[in-house]
Amino acid sequence: MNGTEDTRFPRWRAASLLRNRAFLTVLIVALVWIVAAFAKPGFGSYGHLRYLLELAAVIGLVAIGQTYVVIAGGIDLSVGAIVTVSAVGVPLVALSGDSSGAFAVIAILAAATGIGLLNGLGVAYLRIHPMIMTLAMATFLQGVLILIAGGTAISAQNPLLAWLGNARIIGIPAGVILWTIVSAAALAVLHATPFGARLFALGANPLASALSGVNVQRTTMAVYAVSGLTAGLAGVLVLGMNGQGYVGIGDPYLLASIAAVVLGGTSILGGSGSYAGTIPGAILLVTITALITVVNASAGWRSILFGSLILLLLLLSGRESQRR
Amino acid sequence: SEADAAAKCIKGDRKAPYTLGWANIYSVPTWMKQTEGTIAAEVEELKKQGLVDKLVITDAQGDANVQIQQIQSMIDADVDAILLIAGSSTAPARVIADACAKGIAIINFDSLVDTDQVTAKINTDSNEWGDTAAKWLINELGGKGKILVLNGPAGISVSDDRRKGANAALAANPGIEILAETNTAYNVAPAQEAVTSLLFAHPEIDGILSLGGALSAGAILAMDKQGRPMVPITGENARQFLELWKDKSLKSWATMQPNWLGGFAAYTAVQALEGKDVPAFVKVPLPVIDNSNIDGYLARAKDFPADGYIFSPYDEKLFGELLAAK
Amino acid sequence: MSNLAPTHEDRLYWPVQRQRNRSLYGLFVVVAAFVALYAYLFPGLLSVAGISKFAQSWLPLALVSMAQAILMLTGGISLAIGATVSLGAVIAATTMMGPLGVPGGIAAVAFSGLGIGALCGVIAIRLRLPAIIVTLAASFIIAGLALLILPRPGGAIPGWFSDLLAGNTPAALILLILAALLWKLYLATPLGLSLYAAGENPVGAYRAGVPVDTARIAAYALSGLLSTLAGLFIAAQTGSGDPVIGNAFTLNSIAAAVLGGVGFLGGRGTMRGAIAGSLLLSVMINVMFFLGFPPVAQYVAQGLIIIGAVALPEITRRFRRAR
Amino acid sequence: MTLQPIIAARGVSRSFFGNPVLQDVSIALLPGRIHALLGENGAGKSTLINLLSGALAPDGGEIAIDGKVLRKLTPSEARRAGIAVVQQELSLTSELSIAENIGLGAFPRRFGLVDYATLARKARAVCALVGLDENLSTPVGDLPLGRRQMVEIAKALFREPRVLVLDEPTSSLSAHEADTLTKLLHRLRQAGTAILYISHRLNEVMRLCDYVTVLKDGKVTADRSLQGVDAAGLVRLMVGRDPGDLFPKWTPGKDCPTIVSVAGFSCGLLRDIDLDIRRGEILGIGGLVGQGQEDLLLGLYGALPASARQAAFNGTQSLPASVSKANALGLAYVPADRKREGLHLIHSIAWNMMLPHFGHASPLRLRDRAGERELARQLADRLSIKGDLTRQVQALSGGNQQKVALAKWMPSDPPILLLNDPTRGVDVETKREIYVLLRRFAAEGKAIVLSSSDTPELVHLCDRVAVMREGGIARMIEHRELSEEAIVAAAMGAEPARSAA
Ligand SMILES: Nc1ncnc2c1ncn2[C@@H]1O[C@H](COP(=O)(O)OP(=O)(O)OP(=O)(O)O)[C@@H](O)[C@H]1O
Ligand SMILES: Nc1ncnc2c1ncn2[C@@H]1O[C@H](COP(=O)(O)OP(=O)(O)OP(=O)(O)O)[C@@H](O)[C@H]1O
Ligand SMILES: [Mg+2]
Ligand SMILES: [Mg+2]
Repeated sequence: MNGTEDTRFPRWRAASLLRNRAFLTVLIVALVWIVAAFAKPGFGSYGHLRYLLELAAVIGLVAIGQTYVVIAGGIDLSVGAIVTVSAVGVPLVALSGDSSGAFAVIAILAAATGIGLLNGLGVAYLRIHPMIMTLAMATFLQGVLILIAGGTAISAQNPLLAWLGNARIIGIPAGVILWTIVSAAALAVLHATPFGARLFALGANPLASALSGVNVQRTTMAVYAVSGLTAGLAGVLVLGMNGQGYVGIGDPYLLASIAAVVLGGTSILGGSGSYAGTIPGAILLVTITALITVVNASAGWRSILFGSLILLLLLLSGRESQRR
Repeated sequence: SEADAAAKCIKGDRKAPYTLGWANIYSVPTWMKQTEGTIAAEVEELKKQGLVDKLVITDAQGDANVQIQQIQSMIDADVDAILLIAGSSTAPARVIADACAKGIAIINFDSLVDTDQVTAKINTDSNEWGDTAAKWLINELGGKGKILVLNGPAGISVSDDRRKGANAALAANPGIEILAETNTAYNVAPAQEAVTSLLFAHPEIDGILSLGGALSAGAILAMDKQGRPMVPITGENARQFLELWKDKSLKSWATMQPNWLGGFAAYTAVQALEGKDVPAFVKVPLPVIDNSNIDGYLARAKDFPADGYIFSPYDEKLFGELLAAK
Repeated sequence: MSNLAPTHEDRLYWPVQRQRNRSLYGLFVVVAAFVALYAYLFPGLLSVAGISKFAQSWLPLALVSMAQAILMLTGGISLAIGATVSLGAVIAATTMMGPLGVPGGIAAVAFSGLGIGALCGVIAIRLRLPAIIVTLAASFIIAGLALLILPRPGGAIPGWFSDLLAGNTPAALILLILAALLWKLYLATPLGLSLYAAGENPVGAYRAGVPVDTARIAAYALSGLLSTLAGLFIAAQTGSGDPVIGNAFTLNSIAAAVLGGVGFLGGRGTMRGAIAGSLLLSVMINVMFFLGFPPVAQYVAQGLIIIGAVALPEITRRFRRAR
Repeated sequence: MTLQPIIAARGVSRSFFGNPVLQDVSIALLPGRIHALLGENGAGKSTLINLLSGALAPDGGEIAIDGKVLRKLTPSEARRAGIAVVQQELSLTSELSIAENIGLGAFPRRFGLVDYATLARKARAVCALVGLDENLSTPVGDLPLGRRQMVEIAKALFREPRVLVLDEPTSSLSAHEADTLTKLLHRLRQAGTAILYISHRLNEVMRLCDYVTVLKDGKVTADRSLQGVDAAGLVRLMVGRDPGDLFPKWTPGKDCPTIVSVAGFSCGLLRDIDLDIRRGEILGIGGLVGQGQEDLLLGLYGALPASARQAAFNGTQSLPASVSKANALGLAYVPADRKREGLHLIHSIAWNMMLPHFGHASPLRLRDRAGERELARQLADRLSIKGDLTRQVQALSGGNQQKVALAKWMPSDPPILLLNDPTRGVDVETKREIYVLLRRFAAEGKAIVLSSSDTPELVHLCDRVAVMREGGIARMIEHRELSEEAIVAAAMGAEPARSAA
């Protein structure tokens, strides 16, 4: 009665694609783009879609860490503040000898990772609920921002940032390329390494994970550190794209990152999901935002339309599977 | 004694040196930080004169409810004056009335409250802002053209007032067609995103009526990235915008909400407490930046944060003149 | 143990209540310490007027924390609390001066809250959609509605009504106690107790005959009601309506509930904890003012206090173990 | 017999995602009869009772209550008809008190409110029936597993059922508690209650039941009176062939060096315990439910903070400070509460089997998917876990879940196994396999600590049994003195006069 390969590990079937949230979200993005392109001339132009991807890259980068954290059973409410700290901070750490700006960027990324580590420390060792820990961290960072806001920026622009913000490689914006590379790495780590498996373990059942020898504390620290890092990276990118950072630049990315994660099919309860869904989730969000912008209606109606669209797309992309 | 007290809320029973309270709505944005700078500078000045001994600052973190709570605390602590940037144009009305009844001088500036239970309101005129901006743009376009209108956040009085101010001029010029309007926070990134989408949707745009903050800078960055020709655009004194203006040789016009409104409010509070008569509403004339004086502003740029606002110069003499003007 | 008088034996309610306080003593101590510090810094607190004014600033946050906690107990969450508060305020400020009058206005606010809450609940639960994103979408829709009703701050509340609720009366405190008592009453109904079961173990609860879906949808409706009532109170307190007044309440309500020990996965926590959490958040603002903290220190201290309040039990536990 | 069945299923079938789990099954429950439902893990027993209690709807066939066929049975209808189920997987709410859990879904009311006084009175009465003497206001989350099981039973009795269905009620109960339950069931039988009893402990079934229905692969293979059937006969009915002995032959271990030794060990309930664990032996841990057995295992495993005057672990002179350290020292732990502590229910079978590997492998090395599959396949074959290994573990029957919880430790081949009721809810065939496996491990020189609520298991499998009582070791019984009576006596504190101290 030994199981053959097929009964033990059934062959992949095309039909199962239709139950895959990530794939469904991709379909929906495509659908929205096509419909919008017909409804609003100019919306579907190559340049515009490319621009949307560039915007999605920022959300997408923030959402890498957010996806990790959510899969591991937590949530990170400090990503918006970290994006701001990073975008405002790069010019402040610029050194005179650092002509490329690489040092400043690396220093800021290290700082962002450090902030994430602190989050992880609180969650793992002080057993503070992630929402509380990261919310408190965001508040704390606001204090830091008051200190550094308006600090005279020596040079907001450095070559590395300018390149990130403006360069196109074979027509593809550097930001999108950065996003692609980091996404590939993120996906690989999540699905092809023991570390990734630990995240899924942690989110589904931390107690059983601990009893199975998963070092829950260290994994938690690492997860929040990754979230800090990707938020920091997003801050650097957004700084490049805007030419200048300002206090508050990261604010929109908190809810956007969470929405992208959940729209992409990752369970907010932790333990299941994939960054593969978050990617189209992020694109979907910027697309809807752009769509709402070009609709001529009062602010109230636009807000209602935006909410209704999200709800509608959520209905299409599928339901939370029953748990427990 | 009461007879000496000229200004509203002032009972004349408070003696120098005074304690001033600044009930800020949100101290994180750079504009606020610069404003705080002018208040602190003015308070230093007043301390030297022996008129003020303490400045307490609260930060409501953007929450109008928390601001009410903090104003209540200021009343409880019996400060002598409250400087107020209101988080909502209606919400603090009742708590302010309480403060006023206690003889606390209330100087409301920048974001105003719809109540007259204050010692003085200090502000530029948002309606006039919208009106002047619209007229400049219409004039620039020769009364004909397709434009975008960029507004601040929805549901906020200031952005609503500026937009309303523009109405009359726009209605009088049927040749001006509004292609689309947006509401975004007064920030570069959201404005840039919105304008980019609008540029794709509307291939022909002749002008942009931008009503404040960093919206104009966002719009210009959006056009620049797409390689679109620059169009006439209105704006504010954000350093980034002024630099882009010069850089791209724009046709522009800008005005400002001077940060020294804060310092002025502190000055006014002390004047009122000292028994001087202060007008219930001090209308600060809108400084105008155009090609004639932009270089003067940019020359001082390095004194201001990169994401800050280059405001016109001020001194106590100017404050005195503004208070004297009826 | 069987020789005790039967009347005594049948006492169950209060022992159960005492058990629920167990995990909260740490928080209670922290909150009490802050209230004491506040009273020390501002002795005027210990007067009817002082208490009244403080309760007025605390009540809206307490109500929204209750609104959030109810949902979190069932395993749900709402990101639409803030928008719903705004909508409540806007409806109150636009109806009460009109033909409906104050009673009509209160009814309109209450029904809109119940209705909107129930609708969110039905969508999230019957369609099995993740609550967090359903309520995020709902927050945009509700905020849009508020903007349509009142595009900019305005409207008005009859002066006498404002004075009654938010003048120099302890009305806010009485309302808060009333809300707590009504909650206790609700928890003493079978539907109310089902909240916990529906939150922690919905399948088991369903098999035990608990109306799981009804309990959850009722929780959403109650949550909407509490949110719009908070908006109503704010409208009375401010004498007007503001379509964005409630924005900050979404995150604050979650913070208060989690601070009060309400768990994210459902079935964990108590309402008294959530209320204590909201009290801490609220009293902290005043304490920091009276300590004369500058804004930078306000942010840093706020972060540290929140973390400290939650971490304290864990730290003391480790400390005790280490000895 | 002309009695009318209170509830009967006629020709019901049910499938999940196209897999038939029950096919054309009929069963009738008569008042005053204890009806056994037997079958291997995954045979469909729990599914059948879910149909009888309205928790699931059958795909075909009909269910009749008091002779009346119902179109659709919902849980609340079933409850009103007097059907109460003690679920296999506990369905309690940990934050609510014992009394509130017992009343949940059937609260006595007054003016629309829960009538706490009546609830307390009635809850106390049913608690007395099942021998539960905890304070009624205690949150259920504070109770050990065995106590929670009693609450679950009390909850069913609270509804004063005409039909009582018990799905493996004794799987986490010790002999003493199981005895209480037996007496209770006899009393209910006398009162005319129809009882459906599911258990993998066949001696229990033999002792208790009057009638049996056997399921095999979702079909009824026997439906008959138990008169004249012996245990072997029962097994034959279930597996369709002659059973061997349940327990492998015990052979004394040669030369057993101590691998773990603690002195003055304290942890949780435990106070000052001395214990040696030897290679090549199975050390049983017995006693009434909740006397510190679990704390002992978890303390040794580094999962609970523990202290000891002296400790030697596989060559190290200290207690493992964390689970990873314990794993590194060669310890592995299989928990009793597989749902909460053992398994990741939403993940696949194969994934669950790999978890300890994920825990200690270097974090960023690429996973070897093919190797993982191969290993999972081998483990599944070894423990006869059938079918698709990409299924979520929560779709497995209880016993098969237990096998997965055990299987995941096998690849790392740990020399010290800490097992907490590893055969809880496992069918006889698998039990036999597990026993053989455990003896083989012992023969290979591993040390096995086996905490069990199944006394025969302790008697026949173990080399020594430590009987725990109130956080201490009441008595260490050597193999030659092992008997069920000795264990129960030690557990109850009735130390025989000729104490082996
Ligand atoms: N009789 C009462 N009089 C005044 N205040 C009360 C009364 N009962 C409760 N409160 C207050 O109301 C708040 C909430 O009540 P309580 O602590 O009983 O919550 P709860 O809803 O019972 O919690 P749980 O969810 O466990 O039932 C607490 O701050 C408590 O101090
Ligand atoms: N919700 C479900 N989804 C998919 N398959 C299920 C589900 N519930 C049960 N099954 C499958 O149905 C079969 C019968 O399961 P059931 O729980 O009835 O077995 P059982 O006889 O109670 O076994 P055990 O003795 O181990 O408790 C199993 O193969 C199981 O995998
Ligand atoms: Mg079963
Ligand atoms: Mg079983």
